[in-house]
Order: sequence, then C-alpha cells, then structure tokens
Amino acid sequence: MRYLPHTKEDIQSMLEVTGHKTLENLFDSIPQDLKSKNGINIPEAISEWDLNAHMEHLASDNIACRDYKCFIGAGSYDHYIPAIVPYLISRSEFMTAYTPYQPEISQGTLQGIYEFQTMVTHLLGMDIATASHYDGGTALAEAALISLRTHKTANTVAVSRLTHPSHRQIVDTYLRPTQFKVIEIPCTEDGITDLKALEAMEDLAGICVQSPNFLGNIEDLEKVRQIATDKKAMMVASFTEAMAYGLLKNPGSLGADIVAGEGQSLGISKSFGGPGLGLLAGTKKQMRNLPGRLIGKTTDVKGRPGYVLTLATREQHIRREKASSNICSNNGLCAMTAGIYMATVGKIGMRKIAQLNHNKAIYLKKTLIESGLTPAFDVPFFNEFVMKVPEGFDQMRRNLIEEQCIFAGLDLEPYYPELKGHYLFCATETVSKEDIDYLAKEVQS
Amino acid sequence: MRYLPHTKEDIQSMLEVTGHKTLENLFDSIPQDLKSKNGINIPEAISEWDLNAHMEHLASDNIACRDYKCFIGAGSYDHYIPAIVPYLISRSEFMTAYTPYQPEISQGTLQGIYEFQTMVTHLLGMDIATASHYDGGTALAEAALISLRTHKTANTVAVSRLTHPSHRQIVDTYLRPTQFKVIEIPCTEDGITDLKALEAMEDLAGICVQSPNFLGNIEDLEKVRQIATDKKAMMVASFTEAMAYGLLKNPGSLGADIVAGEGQSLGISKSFGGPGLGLLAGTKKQMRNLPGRLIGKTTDVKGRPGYVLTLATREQHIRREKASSNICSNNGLCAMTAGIYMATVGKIGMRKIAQLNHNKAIYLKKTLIESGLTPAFDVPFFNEFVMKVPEGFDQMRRNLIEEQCIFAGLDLEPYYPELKGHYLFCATETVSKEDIDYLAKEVQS
Amino acid sequence: MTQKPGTGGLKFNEPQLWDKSRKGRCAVSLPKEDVEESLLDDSLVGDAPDLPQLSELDVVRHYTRLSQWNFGVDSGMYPLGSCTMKYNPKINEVQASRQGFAAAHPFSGDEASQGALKLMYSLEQFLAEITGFEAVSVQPAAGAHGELTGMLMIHKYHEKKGKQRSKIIIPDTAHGTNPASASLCGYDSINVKSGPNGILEPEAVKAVMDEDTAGIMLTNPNTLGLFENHMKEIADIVHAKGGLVYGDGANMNAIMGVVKPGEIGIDVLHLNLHKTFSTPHGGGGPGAGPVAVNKILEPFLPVPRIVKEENIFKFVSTQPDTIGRMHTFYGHFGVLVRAYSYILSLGAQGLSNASKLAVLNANYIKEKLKGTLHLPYDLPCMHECVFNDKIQKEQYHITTMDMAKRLLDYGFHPPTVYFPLVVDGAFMVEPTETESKEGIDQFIDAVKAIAKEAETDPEKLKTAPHITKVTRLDEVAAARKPCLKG
Amino acid sequence: MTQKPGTGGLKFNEPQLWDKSRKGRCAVSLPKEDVEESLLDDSLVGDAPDLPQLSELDVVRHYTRLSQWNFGVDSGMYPLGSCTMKYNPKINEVQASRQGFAAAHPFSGDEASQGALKLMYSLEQFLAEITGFEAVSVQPAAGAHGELTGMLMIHKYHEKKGKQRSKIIIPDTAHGTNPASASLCGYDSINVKSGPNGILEPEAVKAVMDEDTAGIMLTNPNTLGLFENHMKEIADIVHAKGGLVYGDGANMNAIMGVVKPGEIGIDVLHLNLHKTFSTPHGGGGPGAGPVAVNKILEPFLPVPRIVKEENIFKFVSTQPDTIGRMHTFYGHFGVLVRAYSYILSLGAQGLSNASKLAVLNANYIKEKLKGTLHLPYDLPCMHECVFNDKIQKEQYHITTMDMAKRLLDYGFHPPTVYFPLVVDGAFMVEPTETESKEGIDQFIDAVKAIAKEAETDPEKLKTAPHITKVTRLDEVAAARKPCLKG
Ligand SMILES: Cc1ncc(COP(=O)(O)O)c(C=O)c1O
Ligand SMILES: Cc1ncc(COP(=O)(O)O)c(C=O)c1O
Repeated sequence: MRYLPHTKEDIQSMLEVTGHKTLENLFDSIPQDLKSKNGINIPEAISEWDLNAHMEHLASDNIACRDYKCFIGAGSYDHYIPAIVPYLISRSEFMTAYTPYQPEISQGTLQGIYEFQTMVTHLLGMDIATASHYDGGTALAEAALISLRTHKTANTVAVSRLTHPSHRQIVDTYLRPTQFKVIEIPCTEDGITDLKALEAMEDLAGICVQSPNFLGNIEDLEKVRQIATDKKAMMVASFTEAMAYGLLKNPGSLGADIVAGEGQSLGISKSFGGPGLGLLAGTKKQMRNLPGRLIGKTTDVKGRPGYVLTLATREQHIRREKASSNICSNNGLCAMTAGIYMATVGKIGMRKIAQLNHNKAIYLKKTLIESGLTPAFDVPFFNEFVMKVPEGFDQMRRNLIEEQCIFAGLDLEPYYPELKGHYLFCATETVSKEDIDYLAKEVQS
Repeated sequence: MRYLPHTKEDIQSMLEVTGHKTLENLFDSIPQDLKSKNGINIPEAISEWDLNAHMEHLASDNIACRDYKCFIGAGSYDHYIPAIVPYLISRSEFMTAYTPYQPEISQGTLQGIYEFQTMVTHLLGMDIATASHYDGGTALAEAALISLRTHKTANTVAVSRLTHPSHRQIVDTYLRPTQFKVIEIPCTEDGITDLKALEAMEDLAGICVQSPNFLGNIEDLEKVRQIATDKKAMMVASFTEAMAYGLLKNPGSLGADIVAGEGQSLGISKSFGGPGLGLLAGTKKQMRNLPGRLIGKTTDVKGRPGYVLTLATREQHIRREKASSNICSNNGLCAMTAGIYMATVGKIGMRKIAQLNHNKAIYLKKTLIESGLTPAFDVPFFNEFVMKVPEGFDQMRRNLIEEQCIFAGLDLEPYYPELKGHYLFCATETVSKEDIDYLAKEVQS
Repeated sequence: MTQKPGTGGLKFNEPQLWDKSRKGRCAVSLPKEDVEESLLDDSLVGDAPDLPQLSELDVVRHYTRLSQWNFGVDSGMYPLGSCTMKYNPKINEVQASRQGFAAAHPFSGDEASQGALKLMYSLEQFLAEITGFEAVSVQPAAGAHGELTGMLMIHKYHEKKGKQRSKIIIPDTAHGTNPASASLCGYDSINVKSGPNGILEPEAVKAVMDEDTAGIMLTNPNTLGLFENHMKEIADIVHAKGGLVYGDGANMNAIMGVVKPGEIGIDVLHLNLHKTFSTPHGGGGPGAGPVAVNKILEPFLPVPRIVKEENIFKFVSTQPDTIGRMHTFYGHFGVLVRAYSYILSLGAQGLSNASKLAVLNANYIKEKLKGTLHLPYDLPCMHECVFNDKIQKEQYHITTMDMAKRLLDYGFHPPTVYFPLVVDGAFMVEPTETESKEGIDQFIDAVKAIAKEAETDPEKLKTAPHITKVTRLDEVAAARKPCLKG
Repeated sequence: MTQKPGTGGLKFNEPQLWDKSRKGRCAVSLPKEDVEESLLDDSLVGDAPDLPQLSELDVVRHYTRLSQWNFGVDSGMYPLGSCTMKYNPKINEVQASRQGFAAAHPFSGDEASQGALKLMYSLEQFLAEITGFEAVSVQPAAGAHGELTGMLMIHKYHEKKGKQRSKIIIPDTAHGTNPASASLCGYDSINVKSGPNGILEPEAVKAVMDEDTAGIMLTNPNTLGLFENHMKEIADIVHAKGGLVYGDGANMNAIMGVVKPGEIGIDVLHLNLHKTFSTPHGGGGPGAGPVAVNKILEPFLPVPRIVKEENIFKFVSTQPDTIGRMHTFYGHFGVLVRAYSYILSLGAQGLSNASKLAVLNANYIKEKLKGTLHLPYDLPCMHECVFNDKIQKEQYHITTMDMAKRLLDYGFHPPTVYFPLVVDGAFMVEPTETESKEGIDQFIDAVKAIAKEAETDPEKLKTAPHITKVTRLDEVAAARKPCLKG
C-alpha cells in the first residue's frame, strides 16, 4: 500500500527491537476474548484509478455534477468563489496542520484565524468573534446556552418560529437534557417574527431572532433590542446568509449581545451542507462566556509580535466538566477560507456583491410575479423571498430539475404546513438575467 | 483591475516623484510618429466568472472534455498521472520562480532538476542529461547538430524514415540554413529501419534512429551502434515513448552517444501536444557539446551541499554567437513534473506500468486481428503497432469518435503514402480489457 | 545523529491584512450588473463592512507567506499523541472537490442527490462493520460532537426507561471533552482512578457504579496508549446496574481488524474520521465524529437517517425516539467523502495493516527511548506511548515543555505535552503508521540528543526554540490583557 | 526603514531522493492487470530503471520541503530585469487544467479539436492586433525559439530573393539569444555599439549595413529599458539595402497600447508570453514565443498554420514558402491557454494600463535610487532601469553581486545582475506593474539600507546572504569538476 512505508526488512528489524515475532504478537497483551473473530467485511482495496472512476460515477449521480441553476438558498447559498481561495487554502501547511498548540510553528494558522476573527467582528459589528464553530445551528445552540447559563433567574429562551427550522431543532436537541426550556415566538401574516407576542412573554433568559429570517424577510432587530432590554433578556441575533451584512445594518449596530450564524457564503462550497462555518460573536461582556477557541495577539520573549490560543480556561481541556462547552476541533480551515474570501472581496467587493444579490432577487421576484406567481409577503428582504404558486407547479418544478437542472425554489410545506403551496426562492450573483428570464418563461408555460 | 494594485493616490504621488503630469506623459520621450494612432481592438475585459464560462465552453468544443478512450499514441501518450504530481507541482514556489540564477533561494528548483537529470540518466542509461529541452523534436534537432558540429569531415546526418514525421521535419527546418545535409534512411517491409541501406551510406557525421520507431516497432540499436562505429559517425537514438524504457534495454546500454526524446509520458498531460518535455542525454564525452542548462552539485562557503547552474560557458548568455545553442528558457516545470512522476512510480512502478502497457497492446492487437484487421508487421513492439484495415473503417472510426469518444488508431497515409489503409494503434495502462473488447466489437460490426 | 531535518532559512515577515489595505483596491472580479439596481430603504442599510482592500497579488502573497510559518504533516513528522497525524492522501482532496459533490445543494431533494446519499449510506455501513456495531450516523461534526450525540442518546435512553440518572463515571485518563460532553447532558462526572498499570480496575468501577449512574465513558485504547483489558467485566458491572457504556473511539487507529468495540460491551462509540480515517485536520478542523451504536440505542440516533428502499436512498426523520438533529444539514459531507475514499483505498487488509504498523511504530519508539526518558507505565503499548520529564526535571530542571520546544529546532513537531493529566509532565508520542523507520530513527536520535543537551547545555533547552520565526510567546500576557482582534 | 520582509525561520533539510529510497517501496497505485502478461524476448528486455523507491508521504514531503527552499513571485517582489516577473493569475491555471484542454490528444483531428483550434486562432489574432502585425504563429516554444523562427524566415526570404546574405547587425545591448539565434542560421553577427545615451544611432547602422547583410536584430525597448527612438530611420536604412528588421519583443510589457512594433518598420517580432502575458516561468519554463510578421514574411511562417473556413478551424501545412515545422505538435498549447485567458481578463484598457503602470513603477524606482546607485543613462526609462555598482565599487570595493546577495537577507529577489553587458556591474531593475507602491518603497528602502551598509559594514555584504538555507555556492568548483548526477 503506497501510504505504508514499511519494507519487510523494516518490520523485521523493528520487531526485533520490540521483542515480538510477528506483527500479530504486538496485540498479545489484549485478552483473547476481546479480540474479534470476524474480519472486516468491506470491499477489497482499489487503485487510485478505480477510485477516481468510482467516485466520478457517484458524483454524477448528483445533479450538481452538471452546471445547474440554483434558485434555492435556505441556509446554503450559491456564491462565486474566486480561484485564489481554493488555491491558497489547499497549501498543505494550512491543510495538514493540527490545532495550533505549538504557536512557534503555527503562526500561519494563528495570524490567519486572528485576522478572520477581526474581519468577522467588522462584518457583524461585534467586539469579539470566536475561531469558529461547527455550523450556524450549533453556534445558535451555544448562544442560547450562554443566555440561559448567565441569566440569574430565568430558564427559558425564546426562539423565533422564523429561525431556520434545522437551527431550531438543534437548539431543542441541545436543551432537552437540561433544565432549560425553549419557547417559540410565533410569526405574523407578514412573514416576520410576532414581536407583540414576544412582548407578552415572561422570564426570558434569551431572545433568538434570525434576520433575514428563514422566509428571507428582514426583522426589526432594533425593536427586538428594546424588548430584550425591557425583559432583561439577552438578545441573540442569528443568520444563515452572511452576505446580507454586506448591505444590511449589522446585528451589532442594532444591539445584539450575541450573534450566531452560518458563514458558508464566505467562499465555502455548498458541499451538500457541510462542512460549513459556524460564526459566533459577542460583546466584550460575553468574552469569557463564549465557547471554543480564541486567538490572541501577544509578543515572544524577544518582543516580536505573535499569536497564541488564549483564554483556554474556558475550554474542556483545562476546565473539563466545568467548561463553557465541549467543543475541541472546530471548523478552522473553513474559517481560514472565509478569511481569505473576505480579504479577497474586501470592503468594496462585499458591498457590491451584496447589492447585486439584492438586485437579482428583486428582479427575480418581479419576473415571477409577471409569470403568474403571487408574492406571499410585502416586506423588505435581501436575496430570498416567498411566492405562492399555482396548481401543478410542483410537477413542473420536478421536470425542470430532471430535464434542465434548474432548482426552482424550495417547497415550504414540510417546514411550515400553514405555507402549503408556497415556495422559498433565492437569487444570488451567480444567476444571470438570462437565467431568470428563462425560469420565468418556463414557469409561465 | 484586480491585478493592478495602484490606487489613484499611489499614481498621483508616484507621478510627482517622476515628474510627470499623467501616465501618458511617461511616454513623451517616444517620438510621436512612433506611437500608434490605433487602439487595440480586442474584446472588452471580462470577469473571472465570464472567463470560466467562456473557457468551459471552448473546452467543451474538444471531444476530450468527455472521458474518451484513446487508442492513439504517435508521440503523445495517455498515461495515468498520480494525484500528488499536479498537487506538488502547483506549489507556487516552483511555479512562479524564474530560472535559478540566484542559487541561494532556488535550491528547490535546483535539487529537483538535479534529481531529474539523475533519474533520466538512469532511465536512458547515459552519463549526462540536460535540464530539459522544448520537446522531443527540437531535442533531436540539437542532437543532429552536435553530431555535425563535432565531426571533423562529414557534413551529413542520416535520419531514419521511421523517426516521428514531425521530428524529421524539425530537423529539416533547423538544418536548412546550414551547410549541413540530412539524408533519409529508408525502411524495410518489416516496418523497421533498413540498416543495409544505412551501411551503404558514406560520410555520415551522425545516424539518428528512433526506437520504438514511429510504427511502434523496436529497432536493432546494437546493429546501429556497429554501423556507426564502422562509419565513425555519432549514434543518436531517439524516442517518443519514454515509458518503453521501463521495459526495454535502454539506448545507453546499446551504445548511443546521444539520446534525444520526448518525456511527456512521465506525468505530463497531453495538453494538445504541449508543453511536453524534451529529453537530451549524452555520454561524458558529449558534456560540453550538450545545449541548454545543466545543474551541478557543489558546496557553499560553509561546506554545505548545494546546487547551481553550471558549465554556462556553453550557453548563449556567456558565449553569445558562439554558444552551442540559442536555448534560454527550457521546459523546467515539465522536467520537475517528470521528476516527481519518476520518484512516485519508482523502480517497481515504472517496470510494472511498462509491462502493463505491453500486455495491453499485445491483447489489443490480438483482439483486432480476431475482429478482422490484418497486422502490417510481425516484429516486436512496445505499446504501438500498425494494422491494415478493411474498407469503410475510416467512416466507422469517425462515427466512433463522434458518438462514443473512442479514437480508434491514427491513419498513417498522410505520413506514409505507401501505408494507405494502415492505422497506428496504441494501448496504454489506461485502457481496460473491457474497453478493448468493446472496440473490437465495434470494429467487427 | 543522522542529519536532523531542522535548519534555518529565509522566511518573510507579513503585516496584518489591514496594514496592507489601501483604499480603492479590490482583489475580486465583480460579476456584471445585468439587472437594474434596487435600493433597500435607508433605514435598513448599513455601512459597507470595514474589510481590508487589497490587490489579488497582495492576498496571494499574504497567505502564501503565512502558510510558510506553519508546520504540517507534509512538512515533517508530527507525533502528536492522541491526534493520529497520519498522511492525508491528496487523492481524497480530488474526490471531495468533484463538482457533483462540492456544488451539491443540501436541499436538492433525494432524487437529485442519490450519489451523496449512497456515499453516506455506504460509509455508515463500512464504519459499522469496522467497529462491530449495528448502526452508524455520520452526522456529528467532530469527536466532541459525537460524544455529545452519544451522551444525548444515553440520556434519552434512561428518560425512556422512565428514570433519569444523575451521574456518569469517567476515568482520570479521559480526554477533557468526555466530562464536558457529559456535563452538557446534566450528568455529574464521577472521576475514577486508573489502576497501577494505567488501566481501569473493575473494582474501581464496581465501587462507584449504582442505579443513579447513567453509565461510563471509556476510551479504549486509553490515552496512555494502553488497552483496557477489563473492558468486558467493566461493561458487565455497568450493564448490571442498568447503565450504558460510552466508548471514545478516537484511538481506533490502534485496533482496526483486531478488536471490534461493538463486540466487547460498548453500547455507543464515536470515531474521529480526521484521525483514524486520514482526513486533514486543517489547523483545527473541520473533522467528523460519527457515532456507532448497538441495537438498543439505534432508535435514538439523530435524524435525518439515511435508508435504502429498493436501491433508492432516502432521508427519513420520523424515528419517534430520536434525540433529534445535531447538524443543520447532514454533517460534514466533504469530510465524509475523504474518509470513504480512504476506506476504499485501503480495504480490510490495508486498514488492519495500518493499525499493526501504527502499533509497531509506537512500541519501537517506546523501546528505544525508555532509557532516555522516564516511562511511567512500562507495558506493551498500542498506537502511542507516554513518557515524562521525571529524569530531566529531577536532574537538570528541564521540563517536558523545554524538550518539546527544543524539538522544534530539530525540525519535528513535538508530541502532545502535559496530557493525559494522570502523568505529570506527560510527553505523549503517537507516530502513526505512515512514518517510515528512518524518520522514526531520526526522531529518536533527536530526543536522545536533546536529553544529552539537558545535561550538557540546559540553557539551550530553556531558551528554545532558536530557529523558528518567533520563539516562546507570552501566553500569560495574552490571557491577562486579551487582544482578540486587530 | 519600514520593516523588511526578510527574516529567518524553520526550514527542513532534505536528502536526495535515492538516500531516502528503500527497496520495496512504491508510491504509485498500480492499475489492475486485466489481461494476461506477455513477455518480450529476453534479448530486448533491460533491467528495471534504477529509480528511487519511496512511499507516497516520502514523495510529498520531499517536494514540499524542496519547494520551501525556493523564492517565487508569490513569495515576494522579484524585480528581475528583462524577465517581467509579474503576478501569474491563478485563474489561468484553472483554465489550462480543464479536461477539454489538458486531456486533448494532438492527433484528435480538426473536427474533434475545434475548441483548441479556435483558442489558438483567436490568440494569434489578438497578438497580431496588439503588436500591429499582419499574422502570428504561436508555435515557437520560447523566446529564443521565436527568434530562431524569425531568423529562419528572414533567411528563407533572402534565399527566395535569389541571393543569401552572410551577416546580421546586432547591437551590443542585445540579449545573448539574439546572436546565438542568428548563428544557427549561419549569419555572422556584426556588433554595433549603442550611442552615448544608450540607444542605437542611425549612423552606426548605416556604417555597417550593406547588401551582404541580412538585416538587424533590435530589442525595443532595449535591454537598458530605453526606447529606440531612431527605430524608423534605422529600419529605413536596413530596408534600403534590402535587409529586414527583426524585433525582439521580450520587452513588450512597456508599450502595449502605446507603440505597435508592426507600425514602426519591424518586419518580424517575437513575444514572450511568459513575460508580457503573465504565464508562469516555472523555474525556467515552459514559456511560449509567438512570432508576429508583416505581409512580406507571412508566407514563410512555420506550419501547420490555423485557418478559419466558414466557422470551421483547420490546420493547414501546404504553404509553399514556409520555413517548415518548429515544434512536434503546435507549440506550448497549455501556455497559450493561460495567455489567452490573461488577454481576455484585461482587455485593451487593462493591457495598456499594465504597460503604463509598469513604466511608472520603473521610473519611480529610477528617481528614488539614482542618488544611491550610479545610473549610467539618466533618461526617462520604460519598464526597467539599469544601475550599476560604480559608486560602491570605487568607494568600498562592494560589487553588484555583494549587493544582490545582501538583498536576499532583506527578503527580495535581486534584480538581474551583470546584464546588459554594456554596463559593467549592471543592476537591472524591472518591478512590473503588479507590485504595489508600498512594496516598491520597501525595496527602495532596502537598497538604500544596503548602500549604507556598504559604507558602515562592507563585510556584511561581502559575506551575504546570511539567512538563506545555503549561502554563496562554489560555482568554480562546480564547473571545474562537474557533478551532474547523484
Ligand atoms: C481521546 C479523544 N477524545 C475526543 C477528542 C475530541 O475530538 P474532536 O477534537 O474532533 O472534537 C479527541 C481529540 O483531541 C481525543 O483525542
Ligand atoms: C530580451 C530577451 N530576449 C530574448 C529572451 C529569451 O527568451 P526565452 O528565455 O523565453 O527563450 C529573453 C529572456 O530572458 C530576453 O530577456
């Protein structure tokens, strides 16, 4: 096997040193009854070439193998990724390193993630960002836990019904074994969180609202801030489309205590949903409550600037059962990728691309209306919105996928039964006017 | 433009230093009548994304965009390229460096090419290999010139008619302006060089024979050596399929003075014929006659081993009009690629892959015979051979390309009118038994 | 010694991104604006985020230089104990980047995603077969996430049984994530000491196991690199009291083809695909931490699960007893592609050879270095061996940290230091099977040379490293006055 | 000065491949043997070539470490005069590696290769338009190969005229490849001195031009970075005597959109796509050296040529006057793909901006450094400027070589040294347009700091470089006792 360097001679001479006759003898210390009598029944080893053929065959069973037009977002967005991003991230010094436990030979990862943390604070308008979490949903669950743990009395967190359904499920999963409760904030006819209902709620440790919400609509976070303040609850703002903050007021400027969201839009491929990038940021006040790794700037004994993992006393490898979280490995390489992406698009690009997303979405909505779909809501959105569709749309949509690799929106019924016959559409910079007009034509017929 | 870093402010402050008002003024010293009145009329700049779309569109106008089955060699061979080869060669420290003029910061290129030179000498059985030439044809032309320049009296070089047609054309092109002459060594009924005819030739400075020859047949280089010795001519052995020397006796062991050939088979993609890799090697005696760069091992002032460009006194930048050649840039990165490839396949892999090529070719020939084609020759070959085809084969072949992306051999008539109705077939390790059986089936029907 | 890999050479300073930033630069090529601009209401629009402004070459040079300050498996031997830093095959990167995988949208629907579903389904089968369990979910995003998943299942199991329990038994050799994961489920960790020879004694467990204890979290081989020989008795003790056994499978690289955790009393196990199954660590992730379970716990697995119905693969989320969802979509698919490719490339034979050679390498190092460094537990080890600085500390006031830092000058990544906590000054070496004998001999020579230096030139160690771009960093200052952004 | 980029850090020694080799290792995965083995006659079979035997990780580490000893444009500023070391866009690598291009067989036939043919055809049109010529062939494999191609055409032209000529005029500023290429065509080089202000005087040419002279080889801008202002008169003189003008276009990066060589009397020009058109140099190639010609020389272009007949592209080789074939297939197609992508990415505006900024950068450096280093020709320069070591040599016995080597410690690739030959101790700086003002200011500061060191600490320069992996190498020994293989 080309990955195993040992020659027969190597094995012989090494066994002599360890005092074993055969490789099997190395396991003599394990009681016989603990050893398996059954071999491993999996396919025989295949060559690099057969692997390529097999994998390309599998990949081609995904429609994505063909260039397809993606009018779906819903937590995973189709954005352009500049060629330098994958090129740079594939450098093995980044790719094949472990967590930077030895800072003297990990400054690349460390400065890179420190810069990522910094750019995330700018993007979200927060004081502190962590070195990443698994994804938006797990980041939100951690945020909810922070609000609950730090609140003196309340043991309930309110989560908007318009938070990404998967995110809400993850929060439920994380909280079930605890003494903490989750209650849902209902939504209004307009497709936004029902803040009146929220105001009526008591004893909240945290309030979690996603903006733009799952239906694409922009929430009134300023109002959420007020309510949170009145109720002495922590305000947790979440998001699934990081690109939105190239254009919208960021949650920090609107007063969020903690922001949790998904950073996949920042140069990371959709990759069937993972790995993505969990973004978690907080105000100074939350510094010691935030879970996971933080990179800090310091100096070496010669006074040269350098970076290290810091505030480890929050973490499991020091605090063990008292840690703020159990997270160890995070999504470091995805964070580095997002860092490279943000450095590449920069201030100008981020704004232009965000604006372009909005322009395309507005145009898509307009054309879909012209071709007979009905808008479900009439509130501001970024690059996603909901349309009510006519009879037979679903079948047409299925044909569009199979025959033309066009994904015309996401059926909302499985997530919101009350939205039967409604679809969530998304337009990013990757869809051209031509693509939109074509879709509209198809929809019309 | 994302490649141009200059901000308005930069340009202003720099112009102040240079004492110009505008960028245009930088060209004031050029007489007006030498400046062009006509702009450059080419398409407007396009974005990275439009470029990708445009290029993929162009690429898809090549059949190669689909996985195709290649039964053609003829100087460009379809071999597997291990994933680590493109991965390693794409490291920017290799890719974006110039010729290693400053050895202290070019040791990567230098050791890599030194190792390449060494492995080439082992592959070809020669004392010295150069740091590469453009391709097999230009390398052969240089070899022919060496034989002519170094011979006291003779001014003619004999080149086998079964040398790659393009190689022979290049030799003609290079020699036309000189006082040197090229004569062709005819070939026999058996598809090998007519050494009897060669024996009858007089005053030869060099004898150039390709083995395996263009028809795939293995030449009797031992005999060529005898004749060359008798005639006091230099023996130049050439080749287009480097893989052959994983199995065959190498030209060095058969007495070649100079070996010139194509190294594309060593991990370099076909890339529509270029860049390939010109391999040029010689005996010790030829050291100072070889054109192009040579890397040598030495030590630094602290006694540490290191590598440098050496014997530059042969080269144009020192010798100018008296240089052994005009070559400056060579195909360095392709040489490095071939080095990585040879290190990857190693002694065991090179032999196994070569044997596999031969096995497949034998099997292909057998199956083609069974399906009605007639072998043109009955002499030993490596992975290419000639078959006489029945009426209508050409049309069927064209259909196979268009409908199934199968390239069933190369029509030899354009190169050898006497071989009308004959095709040159090739089988490498990339064609499976299945592929061959399928082709045979198609051919039969 | 044979020539040491470490030497000095030219590196490049590189400022922070924003120090390079100049107003007006942009390294991205902007898509054309083919539809008219639509402005959002001013009240909603914020300032453009203050990101750096650079040219494309600025960005390329910045990250190229940063990368050159890093040490990876491709740079040299990385014997970081408990982390299994084996070679990450490049061909697996090729697989993960195939358009059909990389461009797949998670909500494409089952019909349009059969390739991805089939891959995940098969990987779950392979992992179940390798570990000897009934079922697997590849959803967890990392080892600790797998632990949490497993503990949530144990928690749900007890809940379903009608009586929740409050405690969990965790040996002192456990990785920090174990107690932390248990805490997230509200369990109090009951710490038990491992026995004199580094493994857990059944008595110790018997002593604490009771009807209010949910179970035990065991790592086998444990973090001392020793196999828990009493696995079965311990499992029996725990099961007898109605508890369950959680297995931390991060060290599975030692025992593939030899021991199947599912056959020796473990109820649920997590794996680290970024260790045993060769996916790159990426400087801290992303990894993947699949959980494998037996029949009892299968109903509790996270959703969605992947099922096969006459050759069609489907996501199903209707399992009534599921703990629910652990990841927004289906886990780290891109990582799963790599692990799947790795398993296909090695096959059963290759995997068990990998384990055998990993164990051979570790035992070889143990034998060669045990005279040089103190070996607290001189027993046959599995994939790693744990030394400490007893000798050097007592005789020359040289610590594990000093030796680790000095190893950098020699061109090696140091072993894991100061873990496991049961060994003070632990120096935990896991070579993995992809290191050759020559490489390992070089490492052994380096450690011996350093031990010599401890005698002859202790200062050289206390002030190490000497040839790295930066030397020891002031971590105290970093934590006291945290500077977490520029 | 602002912080210099150069600093020290950890690098790795790496033995030669064969020192790592161990019998039995193989880093490649062998295809399955699905047909029976067929043995060749023993008399034909040789020993397996003695290549090293390594594991895949051995190979990966070997070349990863080697690469880390190298300096590329991505590492830092690379102001190598006459080499135009501009940024090599990564997106162009993506284009060249598309399967439709990379996997294309050169004998696939025109029908199956329309994409490749169209690309080459369009590139020839673009280059003709940029240079102001009638026709282009992209077949030549490098600059020198383009020179040979051009000179062969001139040779064939005279042959066709009925009387071959024996000489060619070449100014002393010419690159070595010029006379070498001329020699290959049997022409004797007649060396003419450039005038007092570094450019060629018409008189000098008139003095030597005669009916036995085939023509002149001119580089414009020349290798001093100066524009040959008398281009037209010189061309007239040469043409009047029936000669032709060869233009070396390696310095085209200075004048795109400003001057079209085809409009100022040049008959044939070669371009270096690996300079002006951003394709990577790859540590010495492969490049591409297309030739552009006017109507007179078009019939002589190498074959095959690419023609377009009602939207079908074809290779044609029937031109009666062609010089013949220069490359086995059609030149360095993979390089052409990159250059084509570059031109599409910049467009006319981008190309001329590139030239303007390249010239701005060079003039800026000239102005900033002319006090520090001696500037033999103090005139407005084009894309590069040539200093020398006059001051430092006379005053401190410090040579250009010393300063160049010291620049390495500062983290810069040195300029081209000791070329052009007309300037002794030449120090030839070509920044290119992709270097930012800050980067250039850093370089200027470095040169000034080094000039200071020449005064204060000359030894530091004579013994430089100090922080590179190896320091000055014994080139004399290398040449005297050549060791060309291991
Ligand atoms: C024994 C053990 N368990 C669990 C973990 C946690 O795995 P991860 O970092 O993927 O969360 C690790 C990783 O260091 C480990 O070594
Ligand atoms: C002025 C000039 N002409 C010709 C050449 C030769 O080009 P190449 O190295 O591509 O053969 C060069 C390259 O250094 C050059 O600078």
